[in-house]
Amino acid sequence: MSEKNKLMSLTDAVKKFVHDGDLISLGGFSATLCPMATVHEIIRQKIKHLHIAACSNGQAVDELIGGGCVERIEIAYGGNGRFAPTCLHFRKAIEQGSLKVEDYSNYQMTLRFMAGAMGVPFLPTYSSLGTDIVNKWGFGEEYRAQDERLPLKKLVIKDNPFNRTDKIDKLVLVPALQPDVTIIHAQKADALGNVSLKGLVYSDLEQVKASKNVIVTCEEIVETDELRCNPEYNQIISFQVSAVVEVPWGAYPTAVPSYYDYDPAFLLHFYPKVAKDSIEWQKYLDEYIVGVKDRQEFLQLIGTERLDSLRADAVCGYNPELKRR
Amino acid sequence: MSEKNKLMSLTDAVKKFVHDGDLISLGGFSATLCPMATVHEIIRQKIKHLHIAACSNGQAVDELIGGGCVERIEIAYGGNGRFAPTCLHFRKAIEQGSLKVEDYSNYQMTLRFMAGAMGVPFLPTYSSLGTDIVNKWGFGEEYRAQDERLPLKKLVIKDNPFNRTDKIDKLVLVPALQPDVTIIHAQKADALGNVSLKGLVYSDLEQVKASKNVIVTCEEIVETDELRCNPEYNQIISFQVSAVVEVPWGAYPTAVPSYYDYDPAFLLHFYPKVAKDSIEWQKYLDEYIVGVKDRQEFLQLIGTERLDSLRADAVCGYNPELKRR
Amino acid sequence: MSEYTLQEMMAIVAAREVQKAGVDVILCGTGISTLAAVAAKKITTPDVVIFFETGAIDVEFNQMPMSLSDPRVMHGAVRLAGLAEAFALIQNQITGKKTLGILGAAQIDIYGNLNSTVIGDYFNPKVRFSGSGGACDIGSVVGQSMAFMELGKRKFVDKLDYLTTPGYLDGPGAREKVGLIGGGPQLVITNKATFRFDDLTKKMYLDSYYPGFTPEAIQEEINFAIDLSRAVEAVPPTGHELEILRTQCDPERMVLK
Amino acid sequence: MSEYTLQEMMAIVAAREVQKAGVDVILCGTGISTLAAVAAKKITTPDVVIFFETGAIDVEFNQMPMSLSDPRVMHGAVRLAGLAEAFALIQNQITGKKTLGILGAAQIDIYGNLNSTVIGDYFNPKVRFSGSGGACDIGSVVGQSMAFMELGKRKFVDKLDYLTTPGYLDGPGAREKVGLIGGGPQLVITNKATFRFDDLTKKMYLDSYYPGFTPEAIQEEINFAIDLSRAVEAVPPTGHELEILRTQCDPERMVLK
Repeated sequence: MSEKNKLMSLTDAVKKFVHDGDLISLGGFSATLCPMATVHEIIRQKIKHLHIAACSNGQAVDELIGGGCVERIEIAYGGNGRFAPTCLHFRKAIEQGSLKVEDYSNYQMTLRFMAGAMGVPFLPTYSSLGTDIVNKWGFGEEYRAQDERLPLKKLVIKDNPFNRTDKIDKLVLVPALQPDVTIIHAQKADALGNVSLKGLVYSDLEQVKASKNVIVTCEEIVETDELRCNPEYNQIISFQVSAVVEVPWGAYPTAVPSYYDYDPAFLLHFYPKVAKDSIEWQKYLDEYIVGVKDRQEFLQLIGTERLDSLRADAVCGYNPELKRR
Repeated sequence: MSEKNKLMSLTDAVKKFVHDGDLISLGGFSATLCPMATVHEIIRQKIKHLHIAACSNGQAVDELIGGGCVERIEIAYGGNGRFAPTCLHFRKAIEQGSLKVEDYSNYQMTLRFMAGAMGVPFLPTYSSLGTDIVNKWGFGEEYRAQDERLPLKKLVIKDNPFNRTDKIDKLVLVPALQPDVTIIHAQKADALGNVSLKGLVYSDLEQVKASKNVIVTCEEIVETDELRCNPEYNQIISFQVSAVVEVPWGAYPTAVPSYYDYDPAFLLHFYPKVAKDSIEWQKYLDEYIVGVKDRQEFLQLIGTERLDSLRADAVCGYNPELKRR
Repeated sequence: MSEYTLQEMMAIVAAREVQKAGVDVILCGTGISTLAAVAAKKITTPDVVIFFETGAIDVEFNQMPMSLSDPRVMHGAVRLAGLAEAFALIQNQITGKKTLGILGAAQIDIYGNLNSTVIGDYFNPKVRFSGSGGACDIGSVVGQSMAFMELGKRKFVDKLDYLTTPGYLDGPGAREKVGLIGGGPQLVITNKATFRFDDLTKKMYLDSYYPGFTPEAIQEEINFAIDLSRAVEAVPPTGHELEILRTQCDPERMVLK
Repeated sequence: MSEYTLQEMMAIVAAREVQKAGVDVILCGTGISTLAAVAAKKITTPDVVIFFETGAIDVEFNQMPMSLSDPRVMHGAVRLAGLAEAFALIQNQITGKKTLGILGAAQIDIYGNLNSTVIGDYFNPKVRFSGSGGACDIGSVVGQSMAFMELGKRKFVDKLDYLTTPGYLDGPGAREKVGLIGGGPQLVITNKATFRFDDLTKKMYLDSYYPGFTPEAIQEEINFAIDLSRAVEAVPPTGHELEILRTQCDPERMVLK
């Protein structure tokens, strides 16, 4: 077996690569490809004071906040599509003042990861000129000055040095993010950390490339030779990845294109009920996350029948028969 | 048929979208995916004073220069791999002073197209600090000032405004390129301009997205529904493309992965001979380019047997039996 | 005349506007926004490309998506890109000018600026919403945009609690002055009326009111005074439009109520 | 002892250096550079990832490529990216530090700076070469690099006609002062000797000379004075190394002469 084998248990991966106070970036988008198994493991290991960076992650961010792991967040969208126009714990924590938030747009967060991935300190955009994203800083200058891990400025506005007209040409420079660890869930990976994602990839690739460490959970471990047959379908390379863990149903209750659909019963009916009530929420944490040993036990609580009902059609990649209301 | 059908003859596509003095960007890299059919058509139509922008295009750039179409060029690498460490007309034209050249690196040219594609006036990099790429400008400040189509500066060096250490942190900002027309050759496209490239794509996508107009020649026109089966294999979208032309063997003598290999007999033996001798070169132009009506007639001169010998193996995408010396 | 719901009216108004706008691409969100895009494609502008900021481009739906990342936007798309490419496509003015963005928000002001971030003080909010998502990006750079809003005094406000997405900011020349490159909003579609923006003042005016409503009743639901003088009664959906909307655009009735 | 060519010696020296460097990735060009990378993978460091600036990553060759864009680098690769991603991978110091770049040039100076652009005046050149390609990028940002050069007074020059690719510029601290982020060259491999750079002065010194050559003869082929005091005779290729090089790395003899 190669020295570069990165297979390990999820418990070990989180122990090794996620620490109190880390800057964590979460892959996936609203209710698809959220790295839920890893999120639950982080809650189970009682990791605290996390600094989260994400574009539009829904379910993963919300459970992590509800699990008491998050101190501050930089994000573009704390919602879950039509399942939750605003994520419930996200909303409650900000309204109560227990979560510090810095607002960017989706493109800006993507550019920040992209700058990190490219190894440059910033990238330029025209987005947000004249808005409160420029004017109001969730992390004030003083707060930033005191914390070396934050850029001194939320963003900077600069003139285009190539402008040869008398028209105004200003750009918003957004600062790079290089997270301590990025956590994603994928369809397939090999033991070395080569990863194949199918369907939309959101900003997962920029997040992975920007990060010091990367934990990949996946539906299936495959041989490297299988991946070599279709290099166009592989996006992440072994030397960008720190840990690989096979976790079937690892994104449940969110969707994994070609494997399973999201679970509307969970997202539309069960979750809002428990997330709105602190007693119910504590029960959920105790029973479904902290009270189980691992993902396998969690899935047993969900039940095979329920999981089976979500399996994706081989052609369209979701379950066209799914009851979605 | 859709209003958005972009199929036309190569003659019409070049007439409509390529004009004297245009800024043209050429897809492909050294001896692969060079848009040779379109290059020949440009020479045939005697289009002059072109301003070329490319990363590492080999054969296409060199024939275009040899054809007398090019006035100035911004480029990273004027070579053709082991076929021609330096392209012959490229070298001769610069040494004779008949071609103005501005040198960048491959990453810088890519970033310039990427900036154009992103719609921002520049992108930052650490590349070239302290080198003559920074210090020596092929297009001087005065020359630039006189031509509105050029950025006033080759590049600009700026401090990182997010730097919170006392370490020096300077970046090279390279100016965006938005070519009048980008010319690429692809494996497959549909009539609307959706394009599927297989194998490496170099900077073709950034070049396409940065451009006001795009001419795509391809080996095969396919139905849109075929492209919809594998969206991960499609890179260019209809609304980014101006003209689509089916031109089998359109990149010959350069390679098209999965279709045919490069032609070593042409590139290693025939071309250097004719390119080094001005009488031979004129004969080549007369006989193979200006003297033929279209691509079909050119291919007849090359001969079916020779073309057949280049056909790619279905699995590896090239011809493993090819005589390459 | 056919019976129709106000939601159906909104979708049809949007579909007609897409045709008028002459764009090649619709960049849309979920819910009524996706429904409007599909209605445009099925009814008024069959060649239009439906595009999501997640990177799904030229999507052909079999089922309505629950989010921008729903696998239902992936199957049958021509291209699956990522966010970086999706937003670059609209920031790039060559393609951005061919694109119409569809927006929505919690609050709108007279210049078409939108708030989808907070109610109350940003640093101590009464209600926290999801935040910009891609809305600020779209409003900043896209060639033109329209917004779906519910009418009401808490929605059409004098001053936004937070300016998430730029419309015309504080009036004529303001976008140019701060350096914004996109085209700004063209149309606001509500459940009772539509609004456009005056060429000179960039202020919202009543463009049309739906059958059964009056300009004066519309003004009652808006927290700032608007010009009612140009308003006409909107043309209700035709039977043909309704037929396609109901049977081909959302047969599962995921959005249509 | 086995018979071997100087070209074989160069490839083997490089393969050994890759192991010493402890890198995960080799970023290479064509010709001797690809051969060296393949030799490293087959002989010294089987886990190393071979990577081309065109974006072919973790390539497993069946045949030697004629250029960085040869379809032979695509088949069997783990990933096919583009130039933008390829260069970002090395500019990003998280992955850039894991990478060893292999370079080549027409001229080199005592600080390991390279010229692959012109001989003579840039604005009126005697000889024009291809230009940087990705060399300047690699030299600017990659964690460490090595260069293949032919020895000779026209190649090892006192002053470059054009500084295409940064080595240590004009000496200690110079890279930091201009803001370069990568690690600079570690080794120069020629047809007769290898050179390294002094930790303090950043000047090139003779590291080893191949059997059959002397330090003094090497100095004769260099246009500037170098430190010969640390030179040792290089260990020639073993029979095992040569066997693998000839039979597994380039059986078609596309590069090996």
